[in-house]
Amino acid sequence: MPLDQNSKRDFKVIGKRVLRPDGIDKVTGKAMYGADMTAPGMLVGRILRSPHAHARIVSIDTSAAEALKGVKAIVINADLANPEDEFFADIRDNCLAREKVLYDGHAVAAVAAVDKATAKSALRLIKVKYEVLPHVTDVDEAMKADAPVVQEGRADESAPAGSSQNVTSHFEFGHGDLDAGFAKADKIIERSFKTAATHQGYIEPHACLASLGSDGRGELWCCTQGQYNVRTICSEVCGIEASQLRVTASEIGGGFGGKTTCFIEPVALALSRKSGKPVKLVMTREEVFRATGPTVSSSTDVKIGMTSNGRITAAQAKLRYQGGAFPCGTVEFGAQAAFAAYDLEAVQTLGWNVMTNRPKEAAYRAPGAPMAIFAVESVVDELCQELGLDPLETRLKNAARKGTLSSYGPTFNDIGLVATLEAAKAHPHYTAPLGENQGRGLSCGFWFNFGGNTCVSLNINPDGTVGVVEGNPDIGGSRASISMMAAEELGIPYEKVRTVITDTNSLGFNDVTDGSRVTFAVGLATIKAARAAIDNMCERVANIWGIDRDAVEWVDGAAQPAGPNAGSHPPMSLAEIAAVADQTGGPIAGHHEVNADGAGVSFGVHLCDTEVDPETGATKILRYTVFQDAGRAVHPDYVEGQMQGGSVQGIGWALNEEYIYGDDGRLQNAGFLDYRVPVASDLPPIETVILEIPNPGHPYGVRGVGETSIVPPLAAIANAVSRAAGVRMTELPISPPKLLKAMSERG
Amino acid sequence: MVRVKLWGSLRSLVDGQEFVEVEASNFKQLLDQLEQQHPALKPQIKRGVSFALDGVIYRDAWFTPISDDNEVVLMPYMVGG
Amino acid sequence: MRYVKPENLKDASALIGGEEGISRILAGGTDVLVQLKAEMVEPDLIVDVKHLDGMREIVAEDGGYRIGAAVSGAELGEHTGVKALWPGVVEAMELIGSTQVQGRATMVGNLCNGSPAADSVPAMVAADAVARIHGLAGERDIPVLDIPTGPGRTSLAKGDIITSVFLPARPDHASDAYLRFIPRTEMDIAVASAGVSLELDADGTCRAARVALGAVAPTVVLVEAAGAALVGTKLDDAAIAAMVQAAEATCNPISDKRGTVEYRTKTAGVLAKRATLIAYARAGGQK
Amino acid sequence: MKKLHISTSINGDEAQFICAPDETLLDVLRDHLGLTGAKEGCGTGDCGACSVMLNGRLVCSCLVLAGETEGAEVETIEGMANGDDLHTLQRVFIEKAALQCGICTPGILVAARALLEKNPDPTDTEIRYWLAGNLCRCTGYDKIIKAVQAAAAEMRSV
Repeated sequence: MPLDQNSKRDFKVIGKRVLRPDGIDKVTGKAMYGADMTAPGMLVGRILRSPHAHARIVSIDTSAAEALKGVKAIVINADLANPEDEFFADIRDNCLAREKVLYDGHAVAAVAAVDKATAKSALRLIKVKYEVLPHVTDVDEAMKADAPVVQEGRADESAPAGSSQNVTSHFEFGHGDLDAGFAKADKIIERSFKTAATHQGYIEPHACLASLGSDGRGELWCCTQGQYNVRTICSEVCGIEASQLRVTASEIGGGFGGKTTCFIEPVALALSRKSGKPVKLVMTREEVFRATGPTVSSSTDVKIGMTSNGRITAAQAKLRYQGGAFPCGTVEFGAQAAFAAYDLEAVQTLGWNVMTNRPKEAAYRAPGAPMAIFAVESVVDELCQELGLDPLETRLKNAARKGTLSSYGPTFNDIGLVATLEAAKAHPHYTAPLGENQGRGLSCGFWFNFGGNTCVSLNINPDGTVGVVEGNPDIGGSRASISMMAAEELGIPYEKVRTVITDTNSLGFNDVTDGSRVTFAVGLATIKAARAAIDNMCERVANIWGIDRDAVEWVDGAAQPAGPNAGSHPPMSLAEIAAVADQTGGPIAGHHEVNADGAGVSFGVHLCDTEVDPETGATKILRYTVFQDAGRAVHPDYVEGQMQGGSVQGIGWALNEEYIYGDDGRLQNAGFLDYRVPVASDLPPIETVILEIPNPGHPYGVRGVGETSIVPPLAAIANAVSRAAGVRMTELPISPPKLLKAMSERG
Repeated sequence: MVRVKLWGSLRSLVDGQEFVEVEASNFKQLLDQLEQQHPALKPQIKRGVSFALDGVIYRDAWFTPISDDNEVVLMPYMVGG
Repeated sequence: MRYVKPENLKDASALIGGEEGISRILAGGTDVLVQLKAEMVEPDLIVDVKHLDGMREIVAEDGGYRIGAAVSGAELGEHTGVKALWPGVVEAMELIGSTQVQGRATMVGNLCNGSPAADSVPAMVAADAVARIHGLAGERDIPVLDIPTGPGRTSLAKGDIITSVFLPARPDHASDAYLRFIPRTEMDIAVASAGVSLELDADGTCRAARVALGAVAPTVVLVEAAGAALVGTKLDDAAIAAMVQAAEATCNPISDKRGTVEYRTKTAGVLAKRATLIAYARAGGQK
Repeated sequence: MKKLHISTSINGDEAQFICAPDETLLDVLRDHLGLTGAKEGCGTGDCGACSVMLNGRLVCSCLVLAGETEGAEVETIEGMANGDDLHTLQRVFIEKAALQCGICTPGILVAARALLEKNPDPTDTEIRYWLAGNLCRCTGYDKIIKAVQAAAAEMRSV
């Protein structure tokens, strides 16, 4: 759906900082999250998890646990269905291990009991006999031909012959003659990088309340980024029909991609079916870290050649991502995104997806891109240092723009990178003075964004108010932005619209709240639904006035005669039309169903100042500024919020967050104490500059903003620290021991 | 004939060609033709592909019209977080 | 598990002394409840002592202060007298956990938890603090330094309850300081730490010095050689360097998820130096 | 496990409950009393989502045994507004978009109120350190700090 011709119109609602409709519920504790629901006769579910990184399950003896008073059901993998599709079979085998446990924390069995204490006791009575197998957790180790094999026979046809079976797929992108390009360079830098696995770190652990009868009818309440996706997965994994399983999304306490799949919902349903009672299953924080989706860890080689005046002549990246114990599809996005910000004659990216004995990777904000762009932007920065070039000017000189053949294949149309770089250049932050032990870092970032399947129903109520029904959980204020777009289109006050997020049986299928898609795609469908309702109302007014439909137009929330030939009629407002709906054909509604495309790619630029303590290796973030193209900022507060939140997640990734495994393959820091997400006192204000370069694929020009902001911080910080410390940091996180060691080796 | 650009690792499946030409007026026909003319591409197409039409990325959309004037690039199936 | 609030200390000691299973004393609970949640320990008996006489009081005594075992970090931080006399001890206690944890956590709990990384302990050791213990055989006083014996272990006997910690009087021109290193600015366990207490002559010459280090050995350690390196000096660079060298030489840390041997050793020296300079300035020393 | 019978005051109202000795105040609030505003983000005092006031002190309710609250005064997020009249902090948090997903919000509001009662005019740094035990993963804290400042200014002016 293209940009409206009159997209430069004066918006009445769009761009305002209105109050979010779910605000009061969320500041008073009334809002209901995953773990806040109860049901009469509810049982408590708990999951038994593997203490081994890799082991064959020889036997599971549940008899003693079953005999314990108060235990109502125990389930293992065999209690789940057999989906044909590997995608669903993998989720099943991640929810409850099949023949082998594949990582520390892998679920083995689950119990439902009358209370927490009984469930806990029952877990101890389940006897699992394991045959411990060799394990591997490092991506480079896992690729070696003699590495322990996590799962056999999972590689697809792209996996290179002769490599370990842990390498499940291989990708290559790019164009041009690399050798010729490098030959033209005055300076070539080639470096290797590593990034640790990080967790999305949502504050709300996974939680659900499941009720499933022996007749296959079920009700499921859970915190998820997509209730329809949960329904699809649970239907497949539990062997029930989609229509019979109603999934209601609770308020969601953060997701960031990590709640786009299922870890416990099929297990709770299976327990409920077996016990005949509702079962509530809530993960502990330790379980969240051990068994839900972290992002990939990566190992990357980047080689870039540059002329002495700063033009990149050739660029290559080799990316190796481990996505845990199942095949993942992430490296291809890193490989496509790596050089997206550059206009390159010769570029090649190679990527390998690898299995290890770690939890199954889940999406995390721009999945695959941050680690690739970290490596690329680090080498670009080092080239600028070596050649004495300004890093911002150099990026401008090489920036992708309209007409650039992108590194991932297509030719770019309208993109906002140059404008974003220019905004950074013009900002006082870029030229502010720096002190001793301080450094400034810069990085570009990129994400694709997408639209996806979306349904919206819009009902004109008899009193002239409007109800919007949509199916995407509100993670960061989307109820407000959707109501705003409905109000804008209908020409009525924002307060007259109420948007609700409904269950799977009350609206058609919606893709997950991910891919930065909701404001874009649900907004687009809302506008379309509103236009359908307007069309319907205009038609009714035409009948009332006895003129042609074409002679009626919608202006400022009312139908009015279009042009002098339509006759003289006082405008009829939405409320007036609604009041006579009964007499003019019955209830008025508009709806729209679409698989939205045209989301438009997104670029951002981050500037960061850091100070390092030369005696301890500690890094302090002094100043941080985010520049990002939002297309059109529907609700600027929540656009800024996305930019700030993503930045801080990236800051955590750069400095402290990491999955730490022992030699035994067990996770050593499965808690917020030692998995160190940034706390308030770690951070400066996060300044934001929103650019608005309208997206040609949306009537108002909206562009997704949720994901891009996590991409640049890794390199922005690494570049700032490397400049402050006088030594190039190539491994994340740049924890103090690592930095101190690097500084002492620098001499 | 629509010229379809393939990403690097697919090229080895079609004798090293960067571009393949198929007779198609929409994305569905394009996929069908690709599968028919280049069966080696079938597994990847089954796993899912997106395509970029003049720079705009489409995830599914069989009936998106395509002509030989368009730049058509096959891409892995798009995901998000 | 039983939860008991005994009426007096004698009953409390008897309860714990007589328990055949695992027992835990509950003051602030910020360690005990974490262990319960993690299922690291499943006590048969929890004895709450917060309500017992004197447990929540800070009392001036012989020019120093007696701090009850259930006095929280927040309460200690609000006590201007203790803060003026032993600012290093108070700042060490206040570094533990969040504001929320400060509302509950106690110095004695921090000590009894037996962690080599306990923040308040190096400061108490530098202050030469003395713990008062109520045991089955009555009351006795033991230097804080002698309480920890290894990670998670103490010299306390079954039935022993620490009821208070005594921070002694100090002469003019004396002060203390505590620093720790953590990767974030809050909410972490010390990777290395140093508590330093100094007494100066009127001219700024160091008369006595105690330097204690945390997280660099199985217990908090008092580095006598480090203190000795400062005595008789005005903390010139050579004295500081000698002190740092002595501190580093004492370090015998482990490498784990929080830090390496090398890093902990280096950082302990840096912190000892910085804490010494802070204590010196607080004591009125001019550099 | 023999259960305990506890009488306490919650948000000014008398409350009695029966709990197991190993249950926390958070367990009782959420599971027995239907007060689900306090959230369990970690259960180990590392996230602050379960913050409540206990006898006038800010604490993590996950680190308090329910049995300890006999005779205590507990204040939770549910008691922060006066009827339909939001506390200034609550209103300003909505106005300044200081929440995204909202899971950390109850804990942050309880903690922020405790700060402003102690220090009506805090610096940004003081707010950031006071709230360091309240993890927020959505906002990057920026709008939270600004909202606390705005609310504090408004509260000082009345």
